[in-house]
Amino acid sequence: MVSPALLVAVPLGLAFCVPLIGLASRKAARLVPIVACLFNLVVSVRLLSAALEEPIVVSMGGFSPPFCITLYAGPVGLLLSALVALAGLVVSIYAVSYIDKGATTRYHTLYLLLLVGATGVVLTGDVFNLFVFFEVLCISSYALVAYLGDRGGLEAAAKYLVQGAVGSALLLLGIGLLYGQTGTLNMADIAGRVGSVGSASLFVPMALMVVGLGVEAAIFPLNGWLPDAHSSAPSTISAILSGIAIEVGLYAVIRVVFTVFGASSALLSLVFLGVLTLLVGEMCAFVQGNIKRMLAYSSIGQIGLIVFAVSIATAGSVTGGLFQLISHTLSKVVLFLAVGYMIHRSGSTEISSLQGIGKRMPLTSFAFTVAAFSLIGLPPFAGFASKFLIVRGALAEGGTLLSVLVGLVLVGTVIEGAYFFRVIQTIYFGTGEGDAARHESPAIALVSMSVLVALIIVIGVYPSLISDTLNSAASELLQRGAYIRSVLG
Amino acid sequence: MRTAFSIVVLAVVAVGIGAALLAVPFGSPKTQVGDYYNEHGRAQTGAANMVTSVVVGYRAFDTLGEVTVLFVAALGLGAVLSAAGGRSGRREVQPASLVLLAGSRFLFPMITLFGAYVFLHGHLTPGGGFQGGAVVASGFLLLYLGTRGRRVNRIGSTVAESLSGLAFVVIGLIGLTVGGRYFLSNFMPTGALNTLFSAGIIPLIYIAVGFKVGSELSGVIDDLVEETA
Amino acid sequence: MSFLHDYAYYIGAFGLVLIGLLIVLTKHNLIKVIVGLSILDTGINMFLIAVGYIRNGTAPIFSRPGLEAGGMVDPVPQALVLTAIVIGVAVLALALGIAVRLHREYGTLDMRKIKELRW
Amino acid sequence: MIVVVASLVAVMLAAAIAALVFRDLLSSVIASCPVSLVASILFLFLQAPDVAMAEASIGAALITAVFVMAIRRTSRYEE
Repeated sequence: MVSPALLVAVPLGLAFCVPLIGLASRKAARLVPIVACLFNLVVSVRLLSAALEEPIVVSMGGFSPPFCITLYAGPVGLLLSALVALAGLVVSIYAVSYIDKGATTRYHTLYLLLLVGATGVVLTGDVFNLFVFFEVLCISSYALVAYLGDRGGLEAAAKYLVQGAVGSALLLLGIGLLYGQTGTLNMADIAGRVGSVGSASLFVPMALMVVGLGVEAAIFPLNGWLPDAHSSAPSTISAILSGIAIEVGLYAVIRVVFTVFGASSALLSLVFLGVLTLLVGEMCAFVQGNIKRMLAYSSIGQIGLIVFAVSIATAGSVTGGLFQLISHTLSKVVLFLAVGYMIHRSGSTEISSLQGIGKRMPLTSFAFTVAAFSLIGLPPFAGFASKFLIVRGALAEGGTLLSVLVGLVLVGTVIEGAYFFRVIQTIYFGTGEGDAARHESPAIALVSMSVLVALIIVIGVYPSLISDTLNSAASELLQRGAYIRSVLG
Repeated sequence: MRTAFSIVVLAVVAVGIGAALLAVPFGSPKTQVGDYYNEHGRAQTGAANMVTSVVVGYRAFDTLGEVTVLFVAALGLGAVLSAAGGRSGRREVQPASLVLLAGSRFLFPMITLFGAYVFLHGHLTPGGGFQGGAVVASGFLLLYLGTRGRRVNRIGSTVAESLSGLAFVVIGLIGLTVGGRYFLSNFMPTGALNTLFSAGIIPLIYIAVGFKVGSELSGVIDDLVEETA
Repeated sequence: MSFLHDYAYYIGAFGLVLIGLLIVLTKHNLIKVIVGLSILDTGINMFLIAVGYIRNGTAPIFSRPGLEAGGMVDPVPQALVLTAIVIGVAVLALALGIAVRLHREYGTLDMRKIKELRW
Repeated sequence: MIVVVASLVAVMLAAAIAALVFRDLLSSVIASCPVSLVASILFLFLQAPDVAMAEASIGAALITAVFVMAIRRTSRYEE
């Protein structure tokens, strides 16, 4: 069996090669991310079937577990690394035609390193290693937001960098305090020891780590950077930031809260934060005139929904939350990619300027529509199945409070539907330059989007395809004892 | 408004961190992991410097990630500064005063040599790849001061960056295929303690890290040096 | 005096963290904010090293015979700080690059004046 | 010993406060240089020679140089 370490090592090695390849041929350099993502996708899916039986734990350097860095390739980690590779593959195929100016070799290297960082975060079983890969992820996103070098991109990158750097500093401080109290950095080892430390003195490290990671995960009061960064970056990067980066940040928060600290008392406040994030995100999205900002705020709303679902912490709701995470990634990547060429053709980011684009770009508009329907939660798309699971999981838990919160979540979904239908109406029924000649996105971009559109429909019709994986992923998050045992033996 | 908000945030953070610091007593031994490394590090990695044995032995994967962070930042800096409308063409080479020029030419090889010494002896004495690489980069800084505006050969530095990073990954992958079949495992003989040729792959990795950090930081300096044209 | 004896390093680290945060929160000039970030990083590094210290311990290097493993300070925080310093300088360099470009585009580094993106 | 440590900490904090209050960015950066320098001496006291070396070469020397370069390419005073 292949080692999960290859999921990080091979793309990293390829990323170090890209500048060398770029010296020889700039055209060849842009193919490297495709190769790396394809490799990761195949390996993750193959390992995933083995990990459903038993999580794969590998130690780096051959030392015994609490004393070395371990990679924990369980269902959650491999599912997310497969998702990272899939989204990365689609976006890198799209980028072959889309990214054509500037230092393209540097773009492709940074892009690949962003995916390496994301893969490292989801696989690692060590808190400091989490910090290191988190930094790889964050720093490459700062650089890629500023990649175009325009005023908006630079301003967004500066804000993002300052907020992200403070978040990382707090995260490091939290890790230091945690190390001072438990004397170890291995997640499973910490999880085994926190019980004997006392919850009062663990509160500060946990708060610092959640705040530090929450900046990247865009949980409500910490998401000031997101709309700017996601709307000013090149569309490929917006797709990856919305579809991968914040989800990975969210995964890190969930892993820290659920596995490392096992803090069931903190979950209720996270439920409230989730609903608040959802409502704030959807309401801000509703009033946007700029399509990319609208999608960025919609990502905040979706993150709120996932936080809400996962923090209820029952098997059903966590499964629903993870499902929502996957369907959000699939839809949001398609939305940003479709919008990328729409903006390119219409020459403006305003929603009003997209009038009649459905006639000029029917296939791109179709992809946009499917993804938007899935995000709203209409059957028969993936988003319906995931939102249905969340609502069912939350209501099964019972309680007046949760019912009220579910009502608020549904209100958020209605708002979401309203603004997406407005856009779809503009695209298809707007009375713009309806006579303009058909001018579709390049074929390679359409092919990349169609992969995800097909997946959205297939998963929506047959949710049972991934339900086994989701169920065991949910139980990995909920059962700390099993996690500790599988690492420390 | 903003000031009041900042003071409130700061007060909350101060109380929180202060309380947490009191929970971590200063100066008392508290970790089993650290003691284990001090106890077994010599036998398991062959390095006399325990910090090195942790950085390049037990936690070598972190170091790989960290080298990557530096690589990302140097690349990103280059991408940001060279993006459309960025760099304004070639710089003029303007020699500084004769004293500075002669001094920098005289000192540069010595500083580079010292940097190489620091990263070659990382497993024996304080120092290692990062410190050695930083010393080498400060040699380049001096060279820039001596000849203002001169640029390092970027193709050479790109090749050095890429090859040293690749060497690190390849050393790790060799560990995966031979010996214990673990990524980054120490597959070479560890040799006698406190000799230059000991500790297996640790000096090799530190050489790669030294080259990487040196070329990366020199590239950062080169990107930020003022354009005099 | 014994309080100082126990907590001098912690006071230094704590002070640097607070001053760094104060600069980041209250200053508007981007380069000043970056100076604040570097002070914040130094404070956190100081704290991490202080966590690993053992009273009357020796540096964790077997440079001469007769050193006992038991009396050595914890090498792990030192390894972490080495990593953190390099990550800190990486972020700083990128931040300064963005600052240089921002200044060329806007002619100022005052973040209050750089706001094209509000709504 | 404790007097030395306490006074070094005081110097370090004073330098950091100076970096906070100076309106001239160049002075502010030059003031933050001793923060790293004193921190590196304190690291030596804390039996961390490796970190002291890294902090002195990276934190005190390189970062200051990089800051000065960036300030030369932008503006020197806070508005």
